[in-house]
Amino acid sequence: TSNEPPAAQQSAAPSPAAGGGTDNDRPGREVKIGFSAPAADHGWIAAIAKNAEEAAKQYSDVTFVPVEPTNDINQQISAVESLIQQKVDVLVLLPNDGEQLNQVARRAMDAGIPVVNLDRIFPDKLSYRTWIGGDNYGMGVAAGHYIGRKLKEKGVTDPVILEIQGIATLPLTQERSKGFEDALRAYGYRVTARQDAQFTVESGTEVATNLLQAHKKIDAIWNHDDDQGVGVLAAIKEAGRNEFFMVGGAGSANAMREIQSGTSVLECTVTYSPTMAGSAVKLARLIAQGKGMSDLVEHQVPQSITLASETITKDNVEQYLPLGFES
Amino acid sequence: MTETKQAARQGALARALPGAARLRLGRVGEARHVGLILALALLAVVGLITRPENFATSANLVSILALASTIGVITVGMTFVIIGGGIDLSVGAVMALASVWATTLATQSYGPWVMAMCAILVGTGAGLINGILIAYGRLVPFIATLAMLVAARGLAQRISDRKTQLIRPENGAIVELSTTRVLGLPLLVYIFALVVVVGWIVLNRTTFGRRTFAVGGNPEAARLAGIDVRRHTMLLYAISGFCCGVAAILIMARTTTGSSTHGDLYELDAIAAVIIGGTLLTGGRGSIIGSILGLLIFTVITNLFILNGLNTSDQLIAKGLIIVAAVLLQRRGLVGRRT
Amino acid sequence: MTETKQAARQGALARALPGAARLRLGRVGEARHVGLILALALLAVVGLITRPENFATSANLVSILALASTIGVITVGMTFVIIGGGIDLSVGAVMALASVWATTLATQSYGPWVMAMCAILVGTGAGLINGILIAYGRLVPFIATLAMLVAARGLAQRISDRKTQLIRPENGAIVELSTTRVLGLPLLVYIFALVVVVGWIVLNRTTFGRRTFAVGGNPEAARLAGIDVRRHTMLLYAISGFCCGVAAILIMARTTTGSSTHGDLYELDAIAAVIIGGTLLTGGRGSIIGSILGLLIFTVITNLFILNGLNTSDQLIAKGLIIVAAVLLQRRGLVGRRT
Amino acid sequence: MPSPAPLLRMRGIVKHFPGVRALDGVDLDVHAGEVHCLLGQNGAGKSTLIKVLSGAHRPDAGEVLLDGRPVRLADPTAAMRAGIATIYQELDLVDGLTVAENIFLGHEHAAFGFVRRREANRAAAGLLARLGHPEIHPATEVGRLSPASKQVVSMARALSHNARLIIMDEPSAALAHDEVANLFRVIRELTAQGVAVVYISHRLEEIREIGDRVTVLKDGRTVAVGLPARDTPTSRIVSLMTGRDVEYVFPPRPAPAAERPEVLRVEGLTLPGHFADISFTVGAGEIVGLAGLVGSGRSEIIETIYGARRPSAGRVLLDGKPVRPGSTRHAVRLGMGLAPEERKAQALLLEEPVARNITLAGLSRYARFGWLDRRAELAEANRLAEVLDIRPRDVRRPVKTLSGGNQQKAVLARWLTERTAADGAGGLRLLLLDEPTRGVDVGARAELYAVIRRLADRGIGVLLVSSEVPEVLGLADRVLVIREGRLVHEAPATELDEHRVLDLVMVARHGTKEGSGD
Ligand SMILES: Nc1ncnc2c1ncn2[C@@H]1O[C@H](COP(=O)(O)OP(=O)(O)OP(=O)(O)O)[C@@H](O)[C@H]1O
Ligand SMILES: Nc1ncnc2c1ncn2[C@@H]1O[C@H](COP(=O)(O)OP(=O)(O)OP(=O)(O)O)[C@@H](O)[C@H]1O
Ligand SMILES: [Mg+2]
Ligand SMILES: [Mg+2]
Repeated sequence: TSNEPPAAQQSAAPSPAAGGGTDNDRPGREVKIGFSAPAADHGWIAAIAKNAEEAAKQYSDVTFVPVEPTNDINQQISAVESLIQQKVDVLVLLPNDGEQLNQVARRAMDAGIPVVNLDRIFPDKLSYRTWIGGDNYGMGVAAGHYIGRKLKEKGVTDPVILEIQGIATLPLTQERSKGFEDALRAYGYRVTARQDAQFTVESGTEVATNLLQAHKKIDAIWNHDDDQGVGVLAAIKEAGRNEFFMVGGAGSANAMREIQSGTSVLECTVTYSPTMAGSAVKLARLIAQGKGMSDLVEHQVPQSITLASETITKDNVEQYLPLGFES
Repeated sequence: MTETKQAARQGALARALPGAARLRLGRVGEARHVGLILALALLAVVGLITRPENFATSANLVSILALASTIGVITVGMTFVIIGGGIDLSVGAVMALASVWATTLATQSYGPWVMAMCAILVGTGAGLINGILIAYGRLVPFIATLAMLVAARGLAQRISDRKTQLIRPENGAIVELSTTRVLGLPLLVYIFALVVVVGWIVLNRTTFGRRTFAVGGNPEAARLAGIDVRRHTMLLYAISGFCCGVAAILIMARTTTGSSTHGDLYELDAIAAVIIGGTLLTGGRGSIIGSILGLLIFTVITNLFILNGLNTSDQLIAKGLIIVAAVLLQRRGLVGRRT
Repeated sequence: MTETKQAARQGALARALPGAARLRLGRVGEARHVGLILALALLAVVGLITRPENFATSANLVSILALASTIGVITVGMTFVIIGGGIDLSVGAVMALASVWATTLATQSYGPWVMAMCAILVGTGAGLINGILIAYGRLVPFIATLAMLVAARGLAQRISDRKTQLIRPENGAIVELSTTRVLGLPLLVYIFALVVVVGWIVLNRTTFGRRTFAVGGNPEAARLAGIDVRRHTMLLYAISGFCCGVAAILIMARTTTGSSTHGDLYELDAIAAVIIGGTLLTGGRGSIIGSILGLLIFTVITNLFILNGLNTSDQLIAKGLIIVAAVLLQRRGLVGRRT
Repeated sequence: MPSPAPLLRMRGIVKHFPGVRALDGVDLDVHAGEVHCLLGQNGAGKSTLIKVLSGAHRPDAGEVLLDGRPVRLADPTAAMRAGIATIYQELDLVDGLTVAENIFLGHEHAAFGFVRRREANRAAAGLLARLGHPEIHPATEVGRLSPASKQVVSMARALSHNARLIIMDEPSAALAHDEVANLFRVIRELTAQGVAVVYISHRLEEIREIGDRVTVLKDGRTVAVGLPARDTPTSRIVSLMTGRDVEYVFPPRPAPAAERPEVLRVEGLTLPGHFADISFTVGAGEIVGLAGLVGSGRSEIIETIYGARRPSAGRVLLDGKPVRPGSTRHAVRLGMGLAPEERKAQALLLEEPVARNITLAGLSRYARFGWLDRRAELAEANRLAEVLDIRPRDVRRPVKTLSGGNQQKAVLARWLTERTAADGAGGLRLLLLDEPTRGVDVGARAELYAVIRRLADRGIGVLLVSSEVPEVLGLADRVLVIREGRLVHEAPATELDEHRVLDLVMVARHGTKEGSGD
């Protein structure tokens, strides 16, 4: 696609496509990049942390200062406070909750430390210099379109469509569901039942096991997250069901291999790539060194960058497999 | 006080039944479990009314049992520990660690039997460490097993590099525990049943079980009666660890993976099931049947919610109310005021 | 046995000190806290060695105190409940519920004072329900408060529609508790200190406090002495709920939000702090100072990890080991074998 | 005798427990200024009756009149308000609180809810001094006190209410001879002020010494009201209590065997702070008594022999084999048994049935490869309940529903289980008894003595600690006198009498006062 993601590998290693070969990759002023993200108890988040760290390692002029990842807001606030105290040059923040961390991000900006806001957005534009993240709404739309189109083609009239969300209290989950709903509406369909899991394999198994009992005939399932998808697939296999097809989310290597096999109910996944963390670190470095993005005309890094959510099916999976993260 | 009252009520109940019925009721039907069985029956009625076409199907009942089996196995070990006067917060984490260890590439290269052995060894080993810290290091069980929880999760993350580890196709025998059925039930349900039966026998029919009640009820008296309280305590945690190892095999079978995220908050569910089942948190009293009934109540509640398509928030509120109602129904006053 | 031994050892220690030193050591320095203080000192030394330029800065110390204050307030209430022979698993969820309730649009329209009152009322109310269920409904504390945990989280999600609720600018007075500093310390640290001091006075200098020890240590004796054990028990949970309400105000100040996700797993941290601090999980013995020291140990550990940028897995492993080491250091045998 | 209108009058009190009619229409009259003794066998209902009186139990029927007016004693507070204070049979103190806090628990010295500690400590010190125990410090944590001191605190607590009626449920069970004298002095002071005392004890000689009138309970019924304490013959009281004639005698001693094989040898046993350099032996079939004051270290000595404490020096040999220090399991395997001092804290599983309490120490005897033969277990428990007359006879009841004396019997029964050489372990060789008859009634005592003697006759060695000197002298073959943790005298029981023993242990007390020590 035209939107060829920047990294050639699972990590966000610098590659020619991402402005490699330009002056930007050459060592510049020494910068200290602070990094804080939720605890890596999940494949996607783990990939985020890893991509960030690997991107930082590419540059001799970057000192990478990650702080304790935590799922407790109170502690993440303290962690960011400690980074401010350590006077890092720039911060990359993936907050547990954008609204709750807004205040402390703002404090960093006020202290003259630019904040690169990763993924979960701060409500206050004064709290970040640049936002880079995935398109949650778009992800839901992509999944909705895939399911809607396919069921329309089959001529199904009143389909049973299930949705397995991730953690329900996260805004990103709600956006995904909204996009999904809106896209399905275009086909005259709606979600029959919706349950949330915890982004873990086990919770996926548990919720899917019960859902499969609740619906004896299913037409399609959208599962928000490929990590928990492993568990969902296990439950489906255990129940011996295959009358439906399933769409995944995020784009893990596992999911792509399933799609590639052609025998799985998982036919498709919509991406939400953790490579954004590598990009965020690169942007942070550029910002701290006062550089712009060399492919763009502007001298400064843009204020906001939204990744596109792509639809991976059997037809294009070869191309995406190298980008899939190991969940 | 309250216990005596309850005893009176139970006594009255027992007398009211004709002799034969009393006999036939047997263990499971003991007065102390009647409330739990009632609560379960009530939930079943709700299921039958709200989802007649889904609830009482054999597929759904199998699902419930399969869902219950992982925590169920852990609950058996937890019952031993709690009756023995302790507590084990590390169960979920130890299960995760065992599942991860058993699914590393290195372990997987030796085939399914070695993987299963590995899970059990890791679980038992972690339990043994808990036991040694508590019995010989004199750590409070709450703290020692909390430390184990934290450390085991960390280690599981290290080993798995925070990735979900898939079971390779050549080791599919493990996964078959969940997919192969005998007489309509997946193999893992039989494993669960086996653990329950063996646990029940050990607790109620052996000297070890009897001593467990003594160690939990009055450790000083047990010591002065010539029981090696420390060794016994250590073994109780080893049993709990062993159960976590078995549970790890089951979760591997169900999810086809090993992962450091498995078993999150299992400790709370398992402890809650044990206590709802009538085991005293202070030790010395309890029953495995009660624990399993308690656990089934939890599992059926979740099943009902999802069958009825409740959203999580409402599920949580309803769950809180049902727990209170179930316990009130079961035993106003059985266990007295204190934990 | 072991307790008596420990008592003897403490006695010996006390006698070994010259009179004046003993006096000056006072409560905080009581022999039973010496181990905790040592552990804390050791952690400080580690901090000074590994991060000399960051650890002992006033900004960092303020940060530690600010981080500790939310759970700290909860820990005070938890200490009362545990000394009184109970346990409160619902603290984190009740705090979340109070924060959500206090930040709804409706509540926010009445200004910061009403918001604060609302948080405290909701917290105390939830605590009172716990207390009534336990004292008069005779539910086991573990189960009653677990049910409250589940239900309060669900209710908080319902009220907030699972969204994070921002404090509106006109109610910024609440946020100022965290941003305004007096003598270098944010106001919320003073609130924390106030709760600790009041809690200490109530526990150690009032009849209510002393009776709490009796209710937890020997409820039957307390009843025979004419204490209304049930009412007392109920009040203990109300205190805990009140503390959750105060903690909700603090977390609102720190995060500028009310959210159903606040306070996740605070119950484990609070209980762990209380127990590391030397309070018996079975009730009847304990101290607020100990709990706070226990909490500070946890907070400092986290702080050290943050400063040293350890990765999560290693942090968890290290944390597990440090907990064990700290407790071994503090009191080989103080609390005896049982929880 | 005394004034016409009694201070307290109880009429037709009935109280049921599940499966037991503990009180079945009991009457009791108590006059101001008298010591009214309540007698009855273990389980007769004495404790239950006084719990009704103190508001701890609500009666199913019957009425209570104070000063002729009916009162409802719905809870302990109501009883206290009515001027009734109680010393319960089971210690009802809070270990985590100080002596003063325990004494004033529920009626603290306080202003606006704040405790006035200094005032409370002063008042507590006064009460303790009055009880003859100024050495108990009001600020000490009660958990650190010995059982005897706790008993004193309980008494101080009862005194602190300034009650008109004080109930004492076996207050002397945990006290030694000289302390009982102290207690009596206080009781006399109280009665002189017009306070009435209800006194329960199984020691008939005490009744004779302190009592004015006696009410006897049997199986929850009053069988005799207001007998004069001094003039009623003991035999009559005993036969009222038991319904038969029991001779309060010790079993005959066999002629001292010239050559007894040695069962126990203790050499230079030392536990710093408790006792030092203790050496003695116990022969097969011999009963050896340890006499001494409370606090002289006797309990510690036998606990150390048993492996429950680790000595700093010395060794213990059983049948010539060294006993592993600090391992009760090893001691039991070699054939030792211990009936400890505090039955509730150290011996009983209160929630468990009597049968399981009895068989706890010898479980493997009813098991093969760890598998229990529950029928054999139950049969043995039933047999022992029969032998010791444990009531009610149903061994499946939780032990906590038994009366105090019957609980004590269950503790003893544990070590009387049949052991044969076939056990492999070699059977019981040495029985250590710490206050074995505490709270046991007269009739049962005689049986118990007989049982102990029969054990000895089978070649088992017995080491007996008792604060009742007559018991030591009557039952033991040989007596060892312990004073301040040292063995100071050893003699055949026949060569000693009560005065001589008291002198020997008292010397110690004077000795310390003069600072001479040993
Ligand atoms: N809580 C209870 N539950 C059931 N039965 C009880 C309870 N308390 C006492 N009993 C029974 O009531 C009867 C009377 O007991 P009580 O304690 O009054 O005897 P007692 O005369 O004080 O005996 P002792 O001299 O041994 O102390 C006994 O049979 C006892 O087993
Ligand atoms: N850990 C301790 N701390 C303080 N004092 C103790 C401790 N252990 C025992 N004592 C005291 O030491 C003394 C010895 O008690 P011990 O039980 O040995 O006496 P005894 O001779 O066996 O008397 P009894 O007739 O009660 O059995 C008691 O007065 C007790 O208060
Ligand atoms: Mg009695
Ligand atoms: Mg003693």
